[in-house]
Amino acid sequence: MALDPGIVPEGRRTFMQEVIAATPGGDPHLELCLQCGTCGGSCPSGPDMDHTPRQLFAMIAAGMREDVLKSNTPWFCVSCYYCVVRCPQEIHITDIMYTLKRMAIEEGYYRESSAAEAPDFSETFIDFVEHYGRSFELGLATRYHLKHHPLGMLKMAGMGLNMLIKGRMDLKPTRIEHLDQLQAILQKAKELEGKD
Amino acid sequence: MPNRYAYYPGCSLEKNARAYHISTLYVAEKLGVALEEVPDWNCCGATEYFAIAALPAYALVARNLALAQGMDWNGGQRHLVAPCSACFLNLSKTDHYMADSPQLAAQVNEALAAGGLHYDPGAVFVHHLLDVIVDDVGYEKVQEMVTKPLFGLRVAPYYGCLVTRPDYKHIHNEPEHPFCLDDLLAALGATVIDYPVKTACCGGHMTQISEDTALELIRRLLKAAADYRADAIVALCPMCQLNLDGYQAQVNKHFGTDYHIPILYFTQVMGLAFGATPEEIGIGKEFVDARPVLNKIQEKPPEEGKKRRKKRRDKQALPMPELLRTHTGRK
Amino acid sequence: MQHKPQEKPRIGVYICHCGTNIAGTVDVEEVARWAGELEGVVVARDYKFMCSSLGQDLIENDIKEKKLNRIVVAACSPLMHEKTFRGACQKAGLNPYFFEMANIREHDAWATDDKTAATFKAKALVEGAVNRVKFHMPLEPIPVDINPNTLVVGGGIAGITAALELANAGYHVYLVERSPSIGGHMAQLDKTFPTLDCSACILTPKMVDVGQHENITLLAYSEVEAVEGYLGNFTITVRKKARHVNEDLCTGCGICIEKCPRKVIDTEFEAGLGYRKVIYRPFPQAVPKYPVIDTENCTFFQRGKCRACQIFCPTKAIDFDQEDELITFQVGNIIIATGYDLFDARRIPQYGYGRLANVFTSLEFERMVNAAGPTGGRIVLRDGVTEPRSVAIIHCVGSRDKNYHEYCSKICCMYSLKFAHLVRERLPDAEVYNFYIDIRAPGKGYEEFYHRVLHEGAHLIRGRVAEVTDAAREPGEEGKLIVQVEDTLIGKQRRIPVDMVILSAGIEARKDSKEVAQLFKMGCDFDGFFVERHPKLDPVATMTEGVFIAGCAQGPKDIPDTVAQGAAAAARVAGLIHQGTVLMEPVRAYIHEDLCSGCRICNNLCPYNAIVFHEDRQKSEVITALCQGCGTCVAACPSGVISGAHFTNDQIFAQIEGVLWDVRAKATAPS
Amino acid sequence: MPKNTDFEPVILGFLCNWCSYRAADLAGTARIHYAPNMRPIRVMCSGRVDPQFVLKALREGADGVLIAGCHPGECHYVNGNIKTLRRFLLLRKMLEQLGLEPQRVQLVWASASEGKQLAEAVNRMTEEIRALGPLRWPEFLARETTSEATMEAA
Repeated sequence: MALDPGIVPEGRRTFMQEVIAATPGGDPHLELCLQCGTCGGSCPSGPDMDHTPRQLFAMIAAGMREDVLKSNTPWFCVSCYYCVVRCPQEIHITDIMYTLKRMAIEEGYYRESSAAEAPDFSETFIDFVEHYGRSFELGLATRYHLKHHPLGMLKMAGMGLNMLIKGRMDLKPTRIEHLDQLQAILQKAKELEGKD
Repeated sequence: MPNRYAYYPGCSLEKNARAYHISTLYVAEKLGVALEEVPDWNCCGATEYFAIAALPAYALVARNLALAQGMDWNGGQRHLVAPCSACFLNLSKTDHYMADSPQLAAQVNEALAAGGLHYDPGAVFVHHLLDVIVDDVGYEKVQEMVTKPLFGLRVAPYYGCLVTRPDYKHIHNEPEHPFCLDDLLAALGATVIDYPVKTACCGGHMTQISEDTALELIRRLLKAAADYRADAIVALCPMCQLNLDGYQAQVNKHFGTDYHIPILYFTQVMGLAFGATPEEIGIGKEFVDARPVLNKIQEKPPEEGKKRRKKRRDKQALPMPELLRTHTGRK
Repeated sequence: MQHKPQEKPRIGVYICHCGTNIAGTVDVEEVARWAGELEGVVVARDYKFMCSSLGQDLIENDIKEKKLNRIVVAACSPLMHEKTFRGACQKAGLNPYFFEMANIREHDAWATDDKTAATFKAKALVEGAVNRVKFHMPLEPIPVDINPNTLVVGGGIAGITAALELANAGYHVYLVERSPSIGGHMAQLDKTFPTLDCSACILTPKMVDVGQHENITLLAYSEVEAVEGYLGNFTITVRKKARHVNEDLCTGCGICIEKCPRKVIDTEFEAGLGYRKVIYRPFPQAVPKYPVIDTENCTFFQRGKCRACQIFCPTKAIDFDQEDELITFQVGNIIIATGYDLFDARRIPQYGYGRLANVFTSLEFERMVNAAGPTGGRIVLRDGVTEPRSVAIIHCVGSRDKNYHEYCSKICCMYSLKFAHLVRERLPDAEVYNFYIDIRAPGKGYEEFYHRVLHEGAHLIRGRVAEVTDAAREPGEEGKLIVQVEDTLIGKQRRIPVDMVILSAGIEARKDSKEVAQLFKMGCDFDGFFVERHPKLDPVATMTEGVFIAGCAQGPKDIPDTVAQGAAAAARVAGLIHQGTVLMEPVRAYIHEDLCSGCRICNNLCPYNAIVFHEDRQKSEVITALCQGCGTCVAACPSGVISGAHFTNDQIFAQIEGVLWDVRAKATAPS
Repeated sequence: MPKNTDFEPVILGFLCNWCSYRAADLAGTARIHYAPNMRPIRVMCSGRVDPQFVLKALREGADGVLIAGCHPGECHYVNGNIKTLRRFLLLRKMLEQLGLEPQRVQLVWASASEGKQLAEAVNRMTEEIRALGPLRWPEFLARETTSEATMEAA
């Protein structure tokens, strides 16, 4: 466990400063955490997290980079925003969870978390979005489940079939008209973010 | 009420939530809400894109805002409406953060420029369908359209997360215990239960990440509805509807329960009260069949007698504080 | 047009660092160096703390040694230290009005973090002051007599203390209280922490003292309507609301209350937990003892029928025709002790107050455990019968939260621990859970009390409660209130089923505090609390001379601190009364009679009617005793022959030029 | 008009002693950061602000003048601020006839508790004047004088 010694060499940022800088949309107030536990108490999936969000913030402050990025906490965040509206210090908790997910993927730590498949789900999802401009549930379910839950696929197949019967799922994806325009925008955005 | 809204249906309404789409169009027509689909809109990225990349995710959403901005508005105020809570959140969040952070706005616009587009933060006012109906149309107009009041139908108003939270534009200003859907359903003649988990989470995409976690979240919602003897849960988001409806059988299997609670979109319930046939508003597409509970709708309102008996207080009991309904709590 | 200064100015300029408060943002050395080159400046220095005695000595020595005749200090707001430095000038034999202050702390260093811009602005403010002070004139303060009577607003423990201190010192006090009885919040409390003495037992003797004191005029059920004048000579108008009970006839026997057929929920004294009659006395020990009719709920006032109270009153004291009365009197000083409101717990819907029957507020619980309260001191659920087997006490409700109040309400930790003790005392078998962020117990005997409560077996769970719900998930939760929280010491989410929840609501400023501040010309902070003259060194004075504050109106505090402030405010007032006269700022208008054209434009402008017109001479004159120095007439005089002492046209023109030194230079430079 | 980013407007502020000066003090005490472009001068009442002061400030090179007083009905001197308002409207009309943009002279109300509001007003006014660009009245006056002189010489 690597603890922040409290002294950061000049010109380098603390882990907390990195997380703050990587969170877009105004000051996320992360350094204001009072450790009150409102977030951990409010979280619907909190009982299944290996660290509560509050603990994670203390770990960020302590510079425990690896432990934070290996944690399943961000992947168990359901984006319900309960913590955000209840936080007495107005910390942008949900956005910070997104930041931590991105950092975990970039640095490859997520594979060691107990939610190792979650990024694949997200990646499969956006893959369809980038190729068609719209999401494609049948493709998403098939591809993701074939990869990770080949057995569970049988269970899912029942539901998928049901959805087809009820007319709630298409066999073919919908493609938007100006897909090239969208792809150009996304490509440019990736370049700007330095993640081409 | 604005004379026209740009309509952003989102991927779900095209596919699994087609019933929501159909009933939205039905209700909009009845209420004189003019909807015009955003041309060539793309997916909002749901909760997935932000987890992989930040700027591309904001650019993805912003393309839709830019398209809406570019529609012909005749110089009028631009209003965009999304019936899906996740789409609503992503659209309003992108607009809000672009306004809040000039740096983000500049980068997003640089990306948009690669596609010949541009978005000015604040140019489009993003609404959820619920607030259009509650605030712009109003309860009175809704009530005028009711031809078959839903007397006797006990409904659980289920708001879920993303409409009420984080509410960047302070439309609802009530992230915890809202009443607007309650009041809307009451205006339709239904009996609205005091649903204690009305803003709890349906689990979102958790069904794909950790099924145990997701099923537990869904169970909590079903159990509370059953405890309060609700005939149906009324939802306003395709994700909530799919989780509660599509996974109900799995919840029953997993926990050994026996719930049969139909999950309807609020527009479907409105359509019913407006006299639509079930087919006109997509009833029949849900996994837990809604038709049996619709038989509970009565001709006459439930007797007033019950209420009065409840009001007469026990002599020993202490007075109860009044509930704060018009919410002005948070700063 | 501009006059020349009368004597050759020899100016000393002093730039204060204020520790790092100023020096952290403004390059004080540079400003001092630069000021040294300004015309007329003999010496310019920067110093760590100008307001310290060493800093003042610096000025005094320079005045003597360098023959300075003008002084400029660039430091904090003149409202803070102008007096201090004027004193230093005076000690060195210089007329104190040859001094000017430049506010480079509040208006500059604290208002930006741009060091270059801040240094630039500091130079502008300093040059403005240097230019201005050249035109200053020697002035003599105006002596004002202090009326020995004092107005105390608010009859809680702060106001009671202040009133008794002054009255016992032999000075007359008018005590104005809005509600029908004095006593305030303290009268509602059961026990007081940490000593657990009965609140009423220690308060009521003081209330009786107030009621009987020959030096106190008690105006209960009254509100201050108008305040005019200034330190030493305030004219107060009070509206004494109609009680509809003739105080001269009423014996306080209480038969009217007994006979009144109508009960309503008592949202004031009983905090909504009990009922009172429509003609009522807030509580048995009320001072004054006279009842009051709640006309909004009275059957007679609403429907013209009933009259039960009037029929049964043995002394014919009920007077339905009684009207509000306006009373006017003079005082020299005012003490504001208007107290606080309890945070409205319904604003946090996730705690369920108003929705879930067995969620109570702290004030409701105070009334419940009080032997004289609605349940006779029994701790019961909302049904009035069932004793809870488990109680959750939630700290920090509405406090320490940017969504509501960012500040700590200071008293909630201690009273929450007191509740834990009281529950364990009355219901030894009940489990008590206190949910806290941090336990704040800084006070004499407070930490020890915390240990005592721990020893008594209360469960203390460190974590701010996320929600209170009736939505059961597990069999053990059915029919209970479930408190959901992260136990931050073990890092796990917990759900604790209990029968009763108490919300320890915080303190907030009175809803009308802004209007009250305006009435008495006080400052009011963002949260609505009244602003003291200095947060450390002058906590009971305000920026307005003769107006003092005490108790929770100034900020959250417990009973000992409130009492101390009440007494401190009284001591400050007694000091002023004892002086007999005080010296007032000689900022007054003056008409040069020779030049007055007699146009009379100024006559109607003066809000104090201080300008008279002499028909015989066709000239106007300012009556100095009435003039308050606002300068409106000065600005309006078409011939410019009214001068406002210390704010003359010359002085302000010079200041404008100085403040714009940089752009002025640019404008004259060849482009 | 293109936005001149190098231009830092200079605004002279007349603050009344009882409300707006204290509001500025409060803004500082609360560490509210706002544009450092406003240079305050204290007067006892906004009613003391002689229109000459405003003209003088503009002539000496200020790009704008802010007058701040107590809210109507809250004046320490009963109604000095109402007189200010009347005087201000007249003055502004006169300045407009001289070709001055109305945003350059503003009157705002700020009570002693409204530090934030005052800071916001200063920020807003700074940006408005930044958008207008420098006033250059002294230069203008200098030019006028020169041309007059030239004409006289001719």
